[in-house]
Amino acid sequence: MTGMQPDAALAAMRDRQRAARQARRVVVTRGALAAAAVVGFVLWANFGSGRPVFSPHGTPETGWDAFRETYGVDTFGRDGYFVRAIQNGYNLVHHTHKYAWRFTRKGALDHPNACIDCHSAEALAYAFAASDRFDARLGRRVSFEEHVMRCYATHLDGFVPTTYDPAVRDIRIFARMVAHHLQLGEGALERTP
Amino acid sequence: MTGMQPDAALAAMRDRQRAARQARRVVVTRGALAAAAVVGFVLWANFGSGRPVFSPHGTPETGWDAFRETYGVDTFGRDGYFVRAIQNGYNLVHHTHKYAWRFTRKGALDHPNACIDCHSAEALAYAFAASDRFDARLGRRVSFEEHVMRCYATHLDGFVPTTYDPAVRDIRIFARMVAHHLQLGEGALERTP
Amino acid sequence: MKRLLPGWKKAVRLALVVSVLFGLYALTLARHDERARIREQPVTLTPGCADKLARYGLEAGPRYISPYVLARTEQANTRQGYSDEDVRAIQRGCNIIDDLQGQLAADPARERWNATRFVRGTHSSCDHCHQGIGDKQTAAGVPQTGSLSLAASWVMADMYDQFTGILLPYELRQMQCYINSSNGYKPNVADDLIRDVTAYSRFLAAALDLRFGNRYAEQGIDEVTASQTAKRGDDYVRGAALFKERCARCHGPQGLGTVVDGKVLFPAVAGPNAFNLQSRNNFSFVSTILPGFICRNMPPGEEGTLSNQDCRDIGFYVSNLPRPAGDKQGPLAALWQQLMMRVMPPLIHTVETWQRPGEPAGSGT
Amino acid sequence: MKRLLPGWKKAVRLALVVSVLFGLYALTLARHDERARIREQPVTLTPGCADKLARYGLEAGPRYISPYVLARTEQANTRQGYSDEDVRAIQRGCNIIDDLQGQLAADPARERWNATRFVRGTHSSCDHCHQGIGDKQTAAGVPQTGSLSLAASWVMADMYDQFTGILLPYELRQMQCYINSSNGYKPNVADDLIRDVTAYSRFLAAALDLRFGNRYAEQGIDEVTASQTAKRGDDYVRGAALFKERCARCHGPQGLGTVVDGKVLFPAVAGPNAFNLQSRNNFSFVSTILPGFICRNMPPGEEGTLSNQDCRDIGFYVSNLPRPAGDKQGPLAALWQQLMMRVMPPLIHTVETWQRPGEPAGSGT
Repeated sequence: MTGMQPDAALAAMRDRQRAARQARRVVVTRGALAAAAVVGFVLWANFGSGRPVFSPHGTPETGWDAFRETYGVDTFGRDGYFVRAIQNGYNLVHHTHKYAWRFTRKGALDHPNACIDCHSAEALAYAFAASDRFDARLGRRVSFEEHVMRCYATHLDGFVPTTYDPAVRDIRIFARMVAHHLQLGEGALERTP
Repeated sequence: MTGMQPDAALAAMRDRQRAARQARRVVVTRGALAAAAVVGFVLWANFGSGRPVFSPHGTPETGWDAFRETYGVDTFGRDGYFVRAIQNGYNLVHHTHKYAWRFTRKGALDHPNACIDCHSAEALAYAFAASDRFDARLGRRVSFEEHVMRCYATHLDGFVPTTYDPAVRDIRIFARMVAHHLQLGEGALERTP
Repeated sequence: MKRLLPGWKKAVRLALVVSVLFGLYALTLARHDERARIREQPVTLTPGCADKLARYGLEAGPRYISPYVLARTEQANTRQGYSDEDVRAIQRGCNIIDDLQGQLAADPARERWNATRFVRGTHSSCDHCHQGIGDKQTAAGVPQTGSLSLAASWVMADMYDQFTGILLPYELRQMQCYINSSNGYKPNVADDLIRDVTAYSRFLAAALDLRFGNRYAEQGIDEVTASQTAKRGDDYVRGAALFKERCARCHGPQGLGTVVDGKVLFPAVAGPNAFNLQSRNNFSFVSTILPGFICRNMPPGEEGTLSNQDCRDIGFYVSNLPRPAGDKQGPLAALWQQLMMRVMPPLIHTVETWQRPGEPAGSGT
Repeated sequence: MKRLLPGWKKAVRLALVVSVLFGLYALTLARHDERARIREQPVTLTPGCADKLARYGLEAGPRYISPYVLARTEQANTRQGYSDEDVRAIQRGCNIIDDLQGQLAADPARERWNATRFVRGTHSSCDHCHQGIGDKQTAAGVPQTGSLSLAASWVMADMYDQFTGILLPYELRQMQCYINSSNGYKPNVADDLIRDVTAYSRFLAAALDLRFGNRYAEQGIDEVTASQTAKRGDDYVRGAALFKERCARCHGPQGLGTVVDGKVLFPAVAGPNAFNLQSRNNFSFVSTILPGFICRNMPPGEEGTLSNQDCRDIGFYVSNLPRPAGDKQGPLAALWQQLMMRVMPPLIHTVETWQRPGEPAGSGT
């Protein structure tokens, strides 16, 4: 340092200052870009994407309106959280590979690839009414939610959602609604009128 | 200072320290005494005094129980804010010099010295029902409360309470209760059955 | 110099102070006289009040007999009459209830005792909650249950109020309306604004023959609890859909009310002109009050068409719309509510216009 | 030295860590096995549960026919039966509802899944609010309206809950009871404590033949609003007098409950053992819930003897007694409530003893 000439020292200082300014500019620009990206994504997700995962509204799949009418879903209101959950349950049951793709390895071309291929809506309702029983094969009491979780893992070749996951909850709520429509009570037997 | 001898300076310093200690002791003692006096007064007022002004309960004067029964005060509950106000109103109307001594110069020996000497309970109720009218003599509309305030100032030789004062409010509530008992409506005439 | 000037200066200063004080006193006297003159002037009634007071036979005279009671009971109920002064007070009170802010008056400030001083928004009028000018009746002419009747409220005044912790006189109850439901400031208890409304309420009680201390069904609100529904949960998503369907037509798609030519046709239920967060309308989670009001009084002309669950859903949704903070909630809450009230409506409007360009994005203001 | 010791030390350290982890794993396995053993052990029923489950004919078998339904409708309603394991779960659930803290159990911790971990006070038991072991009936054997029936609640679970903002499953609703009504902590959703109560509630729904998604009058609380009274104001002075007269006999003069020989005969409604400020029982100003509970369920054996106004007065008074702060109210509120709970009761006791030395100043604890 002490050996440097005054001019060289000055130039070095200027270089350092310029470098610092440039570094600051880069940091600020990156920050602004990142913030803009986040805000842009949020705006796109909420307003522009139209993707069901970003929307509070259920996607009306084929047959939903007929189902809604047949099973009297509107007794729970035309819209609202419960009905939206039923609709998502309907979608999950009928198009499992599409709405619960995270938990199933079956795709559009595999078969069976949806709950409805094995269980009718009524069967799910009866299963719900008689759930929470001891399963001798497993050696423990199994809830409806656990049955659903096991289905994802076995028949759908997939992964296990948690008991809180909408992919489980909304099938329960779907079954509950059908059970209400059939006026089932606890432990109802499928052959009982 | 510089002319003083070391011993004298030391003694003066000790004197000053002693005086400061003493002054501090006096301040602390006075503070403690004042605090004790406040706490003592609060405890005495709440628990030891038995004086009605420190008690939420009305003082049962002679005739209150009979009045209470006759006029069906208990339809408003056996106790409670409204009934306590009625009781205070009863006391004010029957023993004005005692319960509203701040607003009347009439004492126990003067006569008349209470509202009831001029107005019956019924008369107060009718006055309440027909209050808020134009008074040609005063050239303005006069409320029941203002009538009461004027009574304090004129017939009771006293002073004017504010419209918010319990000495006014509880006479209104008393009149309201009697009006309820008589099932009066707005503007009821005293001779009307 | 040093001795003379201060004396001269002192005198000027004193004269100035005296003249300012005198000026204030003169102003007070002038205002006082103006009030006295207004009290003596004939009252221009609003159309609603002209109709109502004529129906109830309000006239100066030594005796008052209510035509309403006469028609219903076939008995003449003779009451103490009203002087000209009393009649004008009742008329002014009726005008205040019908049109608090004087939007129907030629000289709003004079004819309504300058009532806008006590109100923050431009929408509030007593009649919005106390419908039928404080005396709502069914088509059959029976007082409407849960319609916040002023007459029934007057005969039950002075009861203990747990919100304020006092025996609440009718006059102080009116003040609360100004503070919370009108999001404003309280008039003095002896202000003509308060006293005229009391006079009108008392007249209504005479006209309807209500008795002191009796409970009438038209008093207050007929509350609607969750246990009066099918217990399917109060849901503001359902409430929002119902609001769009049944309420938005009048109150606007975002509850901001409808104003035409400076006249409030339908009041705001959200935003800067609405009742505030501390209004009794707005205990958002456990409110039984707003649902009760909606069930009995909304939509006008179609009362009773909403189910209890509908009313609770709509009430829950409306309680969640942005509105002014209450007086006791502090500056942070006030700031946040202001932000929400200013930012959300235009944002929602933009998004709705964008998403559904075909539909009209909202009538009203 | 420097090279040898570290290696030796490292090995010791590693062994220590491994053995601690292994120990924890072994402990977990032991606990797990213990739970499995408990599940297989026969259940000692409380007297109440023995009676109730016998009445409802709970037995292991391929089919279940409810004697209750059979007696009422004269139709055998055949349902899927229960295995031995299911029967024990239902029995344990019943015990939990009747006696959460195991005060009637030989080994409280084991027999109640260590439930006291989730509760702060020593009083709480589900049965205090969910009377009749979650299935209260009138003398005629009809479910009591507004009695917080567990069975009716189970068939209406999963509805939208505005307090939490979610579709509330039955299991999470139970957690709320532990947090607020029991002023405690929440068990895991899959804990036996929760699952056994669900099993018992489901069994009750089968025994009473309730159908999914239907609203039954015994569900929840039959709320009492101000508009269901004569509107004379909710008054805690009247409430205090009524409490002394009708409630203090069991709940104690200051609502601290009655405990005899370590057994809670009547629970605290105030003080450290009571529900907390965030319980749904305690929305103090606008509560319709606590009055509704009182009107339908109190005093036991004399239900329905209190008027709506009485219930509101008592509810308002009880809500104003000191009790623990809720989880979300922060340390200052908690400190203040603790101070009030510790200081006020002895002070009031002293004053009352001093002022009325003749009277017994209070039974209970």
